[in-house]
Amino acid sequence: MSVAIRRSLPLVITFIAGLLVIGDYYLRIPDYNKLVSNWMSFVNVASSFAVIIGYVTLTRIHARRLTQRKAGWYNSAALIFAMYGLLIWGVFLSGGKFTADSAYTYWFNNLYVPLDSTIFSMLAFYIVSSAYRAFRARSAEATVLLVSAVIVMLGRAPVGPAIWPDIGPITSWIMAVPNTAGMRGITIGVALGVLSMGIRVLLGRERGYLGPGA
Amino acid sequence: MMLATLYMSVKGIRKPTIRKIAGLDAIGEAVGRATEMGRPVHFTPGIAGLGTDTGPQTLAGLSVLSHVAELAAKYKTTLWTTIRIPSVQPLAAEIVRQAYVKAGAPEAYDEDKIIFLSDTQFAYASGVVGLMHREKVAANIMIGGFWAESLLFAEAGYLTGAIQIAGTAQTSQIPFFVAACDYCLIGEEILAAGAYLSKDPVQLGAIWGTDYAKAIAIIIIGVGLVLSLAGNNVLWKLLSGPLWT
Amino acid sequence: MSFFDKLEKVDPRLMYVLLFIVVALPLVRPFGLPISMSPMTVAFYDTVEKIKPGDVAVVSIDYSPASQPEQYPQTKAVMAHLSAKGAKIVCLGFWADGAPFIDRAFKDVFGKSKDHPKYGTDFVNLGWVPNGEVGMASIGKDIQTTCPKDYYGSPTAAIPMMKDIKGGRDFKLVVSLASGTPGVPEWLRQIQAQYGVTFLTGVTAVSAPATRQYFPAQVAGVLEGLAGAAEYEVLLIKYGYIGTLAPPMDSQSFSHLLVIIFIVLGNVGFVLRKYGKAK
Amino acid sequence: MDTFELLGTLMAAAFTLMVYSFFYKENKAYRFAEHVFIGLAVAHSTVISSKYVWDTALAPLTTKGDAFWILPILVGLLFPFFFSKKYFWIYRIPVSTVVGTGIGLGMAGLLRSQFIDQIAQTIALPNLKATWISGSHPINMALIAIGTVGTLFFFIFTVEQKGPLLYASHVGRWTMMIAFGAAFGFTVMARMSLLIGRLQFLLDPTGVAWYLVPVAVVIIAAVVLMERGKGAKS
Repeated sequence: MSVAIRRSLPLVITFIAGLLVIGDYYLRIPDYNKLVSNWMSFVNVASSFAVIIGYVTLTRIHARRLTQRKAGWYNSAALIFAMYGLLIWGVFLSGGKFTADSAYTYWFNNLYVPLDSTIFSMLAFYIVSSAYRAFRARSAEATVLLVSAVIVMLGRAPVGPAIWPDIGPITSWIMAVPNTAGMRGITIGVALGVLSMGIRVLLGRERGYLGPGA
Repeated sequence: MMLATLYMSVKGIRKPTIRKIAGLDAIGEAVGRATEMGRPVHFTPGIAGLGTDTGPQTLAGLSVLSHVAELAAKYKTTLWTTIRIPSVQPLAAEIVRQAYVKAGAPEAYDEDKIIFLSDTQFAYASGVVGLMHREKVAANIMIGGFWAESLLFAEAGYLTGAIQIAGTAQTSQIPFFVAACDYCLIGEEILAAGAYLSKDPVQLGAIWGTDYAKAIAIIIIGVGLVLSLAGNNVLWKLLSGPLWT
Repeated sequence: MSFFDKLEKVDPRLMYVLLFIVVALPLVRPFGLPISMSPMTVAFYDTVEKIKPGDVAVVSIDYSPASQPEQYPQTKAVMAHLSAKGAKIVCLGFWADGAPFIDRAFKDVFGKSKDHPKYGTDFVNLGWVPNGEVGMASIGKDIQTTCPKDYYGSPTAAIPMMKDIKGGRDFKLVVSLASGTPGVPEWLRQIQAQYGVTFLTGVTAVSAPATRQYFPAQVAGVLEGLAGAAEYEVLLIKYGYIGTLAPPMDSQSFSHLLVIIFIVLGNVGFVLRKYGKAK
Repeated sequence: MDTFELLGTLMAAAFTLMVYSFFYKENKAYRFAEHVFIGLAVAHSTVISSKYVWDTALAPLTTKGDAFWILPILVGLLFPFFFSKKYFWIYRIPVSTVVGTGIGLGMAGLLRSQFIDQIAQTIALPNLKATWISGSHPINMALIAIGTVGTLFFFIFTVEQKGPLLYASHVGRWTMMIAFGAAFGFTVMARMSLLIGRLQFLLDPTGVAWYLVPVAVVIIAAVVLMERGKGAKS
């Protein structure tokens, strides 16, 4: 295929796909809506294949570490074992039940769930040390941030109202008024920014998502 | 209207200028200090996928990366770039390579310093934390879409004593960047920063266009507030009713 | 090193140990501080109260195991409440690693999942739907094609309660237990705005401030983190729902106090050092 | 609890403690747990994606002969061209399909939910009977509108901020700082909840997980002592 087609084909696909769904969002034409519905099912299935990239990338990195016996190669071995073990179990040995298989659920509940939630919960420790070491009343603005944070922390846990009953309503007011105003301004701004980015992507003015050399 | 401003900017009919963005000027200072200390710089464009509505943040991060890489090449400082989204990796590598070529130091470019760690959020996060500790980074620049890992990064950067410049449009994470980093770009400032650095007419035109849209929002809210306080909700009805059928 | 310098340089490991103790103690020996009520939780409860028997409620699990401590209690409570109101519950999820929680919640709330006699008539588990926002738009348009089989592999079209549920127009209520992207904004765009469905959400506390701006017109009520779940449990007592969150809320209180104390300590050191330098 | 379940709980507890050992310092146990986690995470998303592709496309294709579904499968199978230098452009076909649809849909919805609906909420009629903590109290309505406008002014980039514009953007900055404070407070709350969740599991007196807590303490203490010994020798 010629270079020109190679370059423009993805841009044309993006443009058509984008217009197709934008039109569908605002127009009520049964046949057209049905077509877009099928198109979305099509995209849902196609997008599911994107996981292959992560799989192959990780396999390549860790197989290399393993074969070259780099430092920590046994971790790579564990990673590959976990990755292929769970995959083979879920896809081939679960008898078509996939994630609903009881043995699969066992590994999911006893390995994946504790690991994910424990790694996430480390943030609790970090937030304590960061609050202590980095959270400073450097300026008037930072002080406002600090005071507002302390009020909210007290107001949303049982201990706050136990000390001072009014702190609950004050927290509710902060959430309902300044918080809403600030977040709303940000949201409107971000929405416009994304909208403008979307226009550029659809027009082919922004091609980063297509990879290098697009 | 956005199309019109974009068109005018691209065709060079009017070149919009971007106001000063404080955090950006600090990048030179941060890279410079890392050079003096002989320690590396770490950059991450965040963890947002390109095909999502948070993708623009990653692209803004990549614009900043180009600037950072150029400075690093000029000062001959090691630059580590960590990636969470597999498809961003080749993109970032190309940007860094070009920046090194532009700075006249293509031989200093090292592909292995732009690393894909994992596409799982926390696995990526712990990879970055590990790298920052191991390499003792002296400047940590984070521009892009960040979620819960923001605090981990900021804390790790703090522990290694790095100058930290951060920016994200994820509202729930901005407070940590404000609280823990030396300079923070708030929300959309990162998108403007991308345009400011690249001087790309397309991006500049886009910022210009959104400014007009914001002005319209401001006017509608102003008029609408006066009306609604006077007990008239005609504008509200217009916005929430007949526009959508 | 002066005393004030030291005050700013406490070993983080000491803080970690303190935090561990402060959180663990109330779990072992609860204090039982009374749980207050926030307007968001009340709004959430009132909205679910308006559900009539037979209304279709979609419950979406849009979180990963990481935020399970906050959101799994929300999930259980909202399912119990919906089933007490006689709603037809359609459960699905847009986060790959959250989907297995649906089965677990069915087992915890109803005793059994797919072997339950009411499975398929009162509640159904459609499992994971890919592609985030596009997937949400898809279920709004045609839920049967988007989810041709349920989580356990039975054809969706053969499930009794799914006969009358074709898409967004048939939903009465959507409850998204959300902790990120895709989450609340995506649901608002593709389902709430498109089909005028009442939308409720239980969020991780991190997302609570950014969700607040959608109240009341777009989001009818919010459960904000563990506190929201605990308050909701209190409101559900009249349905005989037995909550488990009183001791964790004690831990929550004391951990907040600890954070505040550390902020104050750090700043005292900071201010005194600054003041000292100025002298 | 049968033996199988018991072992599962002990395994979960062991991995939990391996991760927490990071707080002493980065170590082999933590790295091992982390690698296992990365592997499992990728595997899980692949398994659940396989189920979706099987149910939605492959099953109708093979059992009912529904030929439509061969198309998305073929397009999806173009993703691996990501790894080919020569045929990288083919990888762009599935990417542009997914991105175009995603961005288009997002744009269409953003305009409504995050722009117009947000403005509409700001200028809705106030509720004169609302309490002072409610966002629909008239004074609060006015404050929200002013704060929102100020924040929008802060995000205007193509005009240099001076004069009245500077004041307006200051209003925005201050509003945002209060909002960020609230966000900080809520995030602390969320993170604490996560830790509480893990400790509830670890310290559950009816379970077996807590057996491992003293074991971990002993191991870490032993490591600390050993390293002290090393330090004295050198």
